[in-house]
Amino acid sequence: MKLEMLGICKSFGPIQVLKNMKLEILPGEIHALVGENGAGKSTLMKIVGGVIQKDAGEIRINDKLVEINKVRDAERLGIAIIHQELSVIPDMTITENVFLGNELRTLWGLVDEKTMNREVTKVLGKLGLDVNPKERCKNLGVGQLQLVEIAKALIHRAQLIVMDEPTSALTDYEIERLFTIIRSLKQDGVSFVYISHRLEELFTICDRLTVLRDGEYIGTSTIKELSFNQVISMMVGREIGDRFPKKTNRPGATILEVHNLSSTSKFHNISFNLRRGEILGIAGLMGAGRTELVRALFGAEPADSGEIWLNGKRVTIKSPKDAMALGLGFVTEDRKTEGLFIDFSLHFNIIATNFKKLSTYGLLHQQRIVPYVESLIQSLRVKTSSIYETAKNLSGGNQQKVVVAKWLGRKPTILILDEPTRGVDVGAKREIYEIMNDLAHQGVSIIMVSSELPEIVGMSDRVLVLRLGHQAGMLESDITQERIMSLATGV
Amino acid sequence: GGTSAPSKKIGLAISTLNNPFFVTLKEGAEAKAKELGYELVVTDAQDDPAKQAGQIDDLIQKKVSIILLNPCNSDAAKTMVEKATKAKIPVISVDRGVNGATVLSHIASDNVAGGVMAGEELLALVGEGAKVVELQGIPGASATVDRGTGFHQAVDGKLNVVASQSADFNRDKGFTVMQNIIQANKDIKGVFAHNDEMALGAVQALEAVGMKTVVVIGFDATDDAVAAVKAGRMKATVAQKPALIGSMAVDTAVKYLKGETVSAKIPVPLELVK
Amino acid sequence: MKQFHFTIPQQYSSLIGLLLLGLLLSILSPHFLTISNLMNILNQVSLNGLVAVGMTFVILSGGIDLSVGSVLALSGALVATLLKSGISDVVSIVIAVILGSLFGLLNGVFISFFNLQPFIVSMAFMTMFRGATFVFTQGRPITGLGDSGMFVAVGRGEIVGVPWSGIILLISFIATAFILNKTVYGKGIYAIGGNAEAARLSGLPVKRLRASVYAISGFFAALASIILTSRLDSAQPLAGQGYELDAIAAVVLGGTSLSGGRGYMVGTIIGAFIIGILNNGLNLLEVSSFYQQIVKGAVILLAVLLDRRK
Amino acid sequence: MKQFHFTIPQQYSSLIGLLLLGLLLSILSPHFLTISNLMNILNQVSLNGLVAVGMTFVILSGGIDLSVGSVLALSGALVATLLKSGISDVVSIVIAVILGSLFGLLNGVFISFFNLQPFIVSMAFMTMFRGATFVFTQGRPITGLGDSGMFVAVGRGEIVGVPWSGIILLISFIATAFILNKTVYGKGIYAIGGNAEAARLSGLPVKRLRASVYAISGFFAALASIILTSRLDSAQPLAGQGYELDAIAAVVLGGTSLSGGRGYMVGTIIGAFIIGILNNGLNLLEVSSFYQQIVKGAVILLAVLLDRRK
Ligand SMILES: Nc1ncnc2c1ncn2[C@@H]1O[C@H](COP(=O)(O)OP(=O)(O)OP(=O)(O)O)[C@@H](O)[C@H]1O
Ligand SMILES: Nc1ncnc2c1ncn2[C@@H]1O[C@H](COP(=O)(O)OP(=O)(O)OP(=O)(O)O)[C@@H](O)[C@H]1O
Ligand SMILES: [Mg+2]
Ligand SMILES: [Mg+2]
Repeated sequence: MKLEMLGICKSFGPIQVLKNMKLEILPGEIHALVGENGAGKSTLMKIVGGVIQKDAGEIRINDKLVEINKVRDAERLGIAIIHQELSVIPDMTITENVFLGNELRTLWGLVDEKTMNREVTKVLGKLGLDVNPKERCKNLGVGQLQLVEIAKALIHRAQLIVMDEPTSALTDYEIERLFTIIRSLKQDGVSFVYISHRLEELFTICDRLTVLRDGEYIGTSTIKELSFNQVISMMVGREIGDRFPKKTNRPGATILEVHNLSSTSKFHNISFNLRRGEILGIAGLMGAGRTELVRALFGAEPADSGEIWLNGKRVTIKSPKDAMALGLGFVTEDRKTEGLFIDFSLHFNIIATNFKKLSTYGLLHQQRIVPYVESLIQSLRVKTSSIYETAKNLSGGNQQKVVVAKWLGRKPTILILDEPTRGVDVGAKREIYEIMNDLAHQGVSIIMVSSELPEIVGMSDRVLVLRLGHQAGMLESDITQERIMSLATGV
Repeated sequence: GGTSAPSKKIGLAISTLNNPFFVTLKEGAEAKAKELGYELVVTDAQDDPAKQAGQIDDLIQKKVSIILLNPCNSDAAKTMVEKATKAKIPVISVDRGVNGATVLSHIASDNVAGGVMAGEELLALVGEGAKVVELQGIPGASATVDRGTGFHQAVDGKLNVVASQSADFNRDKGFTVMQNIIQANKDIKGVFAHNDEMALGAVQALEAVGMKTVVVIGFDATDDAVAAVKAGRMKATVAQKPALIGSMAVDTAVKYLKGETVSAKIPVPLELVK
Repeated sequence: MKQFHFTIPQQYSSLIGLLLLGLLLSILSPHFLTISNLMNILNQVSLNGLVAVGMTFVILSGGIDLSVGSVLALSGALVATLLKSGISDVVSIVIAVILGSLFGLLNGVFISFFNLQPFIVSMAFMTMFRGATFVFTQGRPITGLGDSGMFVAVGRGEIVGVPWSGIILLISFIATAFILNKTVYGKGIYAIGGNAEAARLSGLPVKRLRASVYAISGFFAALASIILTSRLDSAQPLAGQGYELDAIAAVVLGGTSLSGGRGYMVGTIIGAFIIGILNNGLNLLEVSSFYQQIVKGAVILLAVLLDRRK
Repeated sequence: MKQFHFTIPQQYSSLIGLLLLGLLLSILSPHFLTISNLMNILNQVSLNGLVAVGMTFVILSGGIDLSVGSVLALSGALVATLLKSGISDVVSIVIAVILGSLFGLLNGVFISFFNLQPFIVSMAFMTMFRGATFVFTQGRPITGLGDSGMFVAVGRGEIVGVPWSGIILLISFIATAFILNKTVYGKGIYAIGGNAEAARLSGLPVKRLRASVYAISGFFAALASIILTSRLDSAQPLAGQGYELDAIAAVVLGGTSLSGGRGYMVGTIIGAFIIGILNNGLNLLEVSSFYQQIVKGAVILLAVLLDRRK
């Protein structure tokens, strides 16, 4: 399918998000759409998908002018979208979610569960997800949900598939399978718009690329003609230097020891230690139990057995409150459901972890709060019109920064980060890395779970690798993607 | 159960025990039953005829020997009586009649007549042409309809009823509604409330603004109201003698069970407490 | 097939509550476990059961409908008036049920298309429909509805000892359970209750779906009104007061979540029977009516405690 | 400072509704806009207003409390009994208010620590507390409470023409608005209503916060019961029936969302006045009680329509 968008404008209230934007997608092409957080990529794609309406401009499909006013219109035109924010229905099964709104029916007009389950099993198999299609989505991890969303787009046999950050919670293994599928669909003439902040991916899979900055069209080019750094400078309008800043931290004495921590069916006998000022990476394939492990450390879910020692003393952590009292902080994997009060202001979100320090006798200090919030917002360069903006209205990457900000303000001695740069653009990623390095330099210990191997390799002092809930190994030096992958997959 | 001697159980299906009037009626019946050595099974329909229909079914299941029915609604009770009769259980209607079906006996004092009595008393006390207020019960409830009908029979064309508003048989609402009516009608001479609860609420509201000369007449002669009449805060209340109704109902039932004949209609005299 | 494998364990707990209650009453009262009393219970449950069946759709969609009792009263007054005016019973019933659905739909239109909170909209309509019933009936019951066969049967008739009203309940239950599980429409209701935004992104007609459940709720309230009007052989202006709470209680006792998207019709029927058996049992056991409320509240609390799951 | 800048426009719309209603009534009735009637309204609003203040905490936290009316009745019966037994008025009031808060807390404990649905738990307690009141009072009003100064003043006294009850309402309103906006506790309530999981992961004591709002709601229900008992000089077993709906309506009319996390105390007070003025106006205009309900429902619907925002 050929798609052209011309002169697209869109404002939210007084803020113009898209300014005379254009985009051209050729049949059977995989087209990358890149830009900083908040540049307007998702907004542009929501217009294609009929989720929101453009203020001005035109859309042509196969050289014919079309109007897309609602989601159904887009579907009828053969467009499917994988949205950046997960949008599954937690209480429904995978099959029900995948076929929602397009259920297969029997001759009697009834929902044909059997055939649907079979179809879904097939698609999930191709994507490398081995779960029962009758499983309810609330029981899946973020990575698995992302695969469900992908399955949803694939099942429609669409002619244009928009993937808005499809891989932000996936590991290389699933990504490779996804790319295989994309390539084979491409052979059949299906076009793709591919949005990702993992720039390596673009060079692997995409044919051409369009860059967008502050809602404006910057340029389109064949990807082979560009270098990594050229793409970055088109995006951010300046050079940003190395992807990973120089590390200056010097790990000190051991501060945290974990002995044989176990949680039935999630992880087993995990033991490691963490030193002062150290960045410990935790790697593994999707569903390896990384998230569950760090949640247990933070008291978000109880572990069944094992010991945690802090500064040479045995501690029990039964709740996040306990963990926080011991100086821990935790940036959760899923910002929308666990990290943010999505309907509240940035202001509220950022102070929510730190009420004690910002109050006396339970009374909040308004004068102290505003500078506190503003300094955090500035130091993380969150793009927002005001500190009273609703979190929901921020772009994904900026939301992620808000979650980091709410923990940084507490000045934790141990900071746990679960996929800290999910959906964050290259520039902002570097900023987050710099903050991590600064913190480590100041003696804060960091545990970072990440599915992005370059990030693990580039940032960690040591790497703990999990496989199927077991400790596959601890890499102390000579950390490479290959060594991590071989531990993670067991081959 | 089975075929042994007829049980000494009497069913009493009350319309609502959320009203002290029926609580007193029930207590009168209970005292009498105890005295005569019978067991009384009481149900409370909370003014919902559908619920009462179910409770009658439950009483039939329990094989009570006779049912004293105080219907939530005279019309809705017809099918219940038919069902009990089919199960060979006689029904005596208490306080409210049953329309469209024959009962063994009807024991009551007449709400319409009570309304007339209150209306005539009010007319006598405030004089023809005076402005008065009517505080109505829950819209659609049978006591509201009947007492209102009687009252209007007595006063229409003779008194100037400046406001007829509902206060749901409730003291709290009687107070507020009266308060609001006073705002627009400072020159009223009398109030008739469809029950004593509302009358007492109205008395509170009137006293609060110093309108102590307004004549208030209630209905039911509850303990509170009788005390208020004695203290001069209310002028009168229509006494239906609920305890007497209850005890006469049980008495009649026992007579019938012992094989005596009972008359089809046993009026309980009304009395104006003033 | 396999799906039942998944749904039954979730219903298990409320079913256990029901069976425990039944067992207890069988021991405590010799009158409880008799065919005639069971039919009696079936007959009594039918009203709340029908209203709760409609309410289940509303609650699954993430809404609530407080207007059911008033819709019931107004439809009852209408069917009574139609019958009295000499229109045939079948036609009267059909008209009343259609009008009842339309009354329900009014809620739906305001809730869905003007995007208002279901609680307050249905509360406003509860008040308005009750007022309309008063005006329409002049506050008096409508009686003398005649003896036309179909109408009498609905509320008072039996087939081989089973009350018609119970049969209507069972048919309604099977039909709606089927709709919720096996049709696209049913999936749509679960979807909008589970995550309305996700449903919209999947292209479902969210607004229309949301409005429709209130029409269904109105439909079942009107159906109940026919049974009630027939059973009492009169239409009462105060009919159905408080029915919304009983219906919601039945739905919730059945394990359906008031936040929408989660629950089953089976549960609702179990819930309605828990409430019905409880009322019946308290009467059979001759619990004094002041204490009945305490016991009733405690049993409901116990039932949800039993049904508790993470 | 800046924060108020943001909150006022959101309240704007319900305030407009209130003003429109006031304007309309001023035109329609010469008795409406008089000092004595305004004080009268203040006096009448105080009961629903107080209950609604407590309900606002519950609803902001994402819950609902149907038991308030029964808590009110039970606390009223208690204070009356204490007074009759010769205990001093201040002590009686304090004990009744503490007990009322504990009754409320019972809801909270089951909802929070056993993780049950607020609707059904508070409905069970509504039934139980009402039953307890009936048992306690034997279904009869408790009267003859004597003339002890403080107790009489609460419901019947005035200060320079302003009823004490109104003053209590205004103090409660200011104090709670302050708590919600300016204290850690208040922010915690918003947080658990907005996203309980995020609140837990931010280290807030979610369970304790959730339980506490029901104690607050019980506290205000008990406070209202003191005023009511004093005003009627008697405690009624049926007191407070249906108050939960009026209180919820006030909160929702004030723009607070029933799904929690979004709303303001100012709105609740505006909502309570809309309802109070409406009742007052309908009486002043002598609208027939059949039509009153239609008008009342329509005005509530209109008010939420006015208040609608995307
Ligand atoms: N509903 C909304 N209301 C107000 N502003 C909005 C809304 N949705 C998006 N925005 C703003 O529009 C801008 C573009 O957002 P968009 O989500 O399209 O960015 P993006 O390019 O997808 O960023 P990211 O890489 O972080 O996903 C952002 O500044 C965002 O704050
Ligand atoms: N709420 C849940 N209920 C049941 N199983 C769960 C739940 N959450 C996660 N799991 C399962 O536990 C296992 C470990 O999941 P976890 O989220 O810890 O993995 P991970 O390594 O962090 O991977 P990712 O977050 O990328 O999915 C997975 O198999 C996942 O499906
Ligand atoms: Mg985006
Ligand atoms: Mg994870």
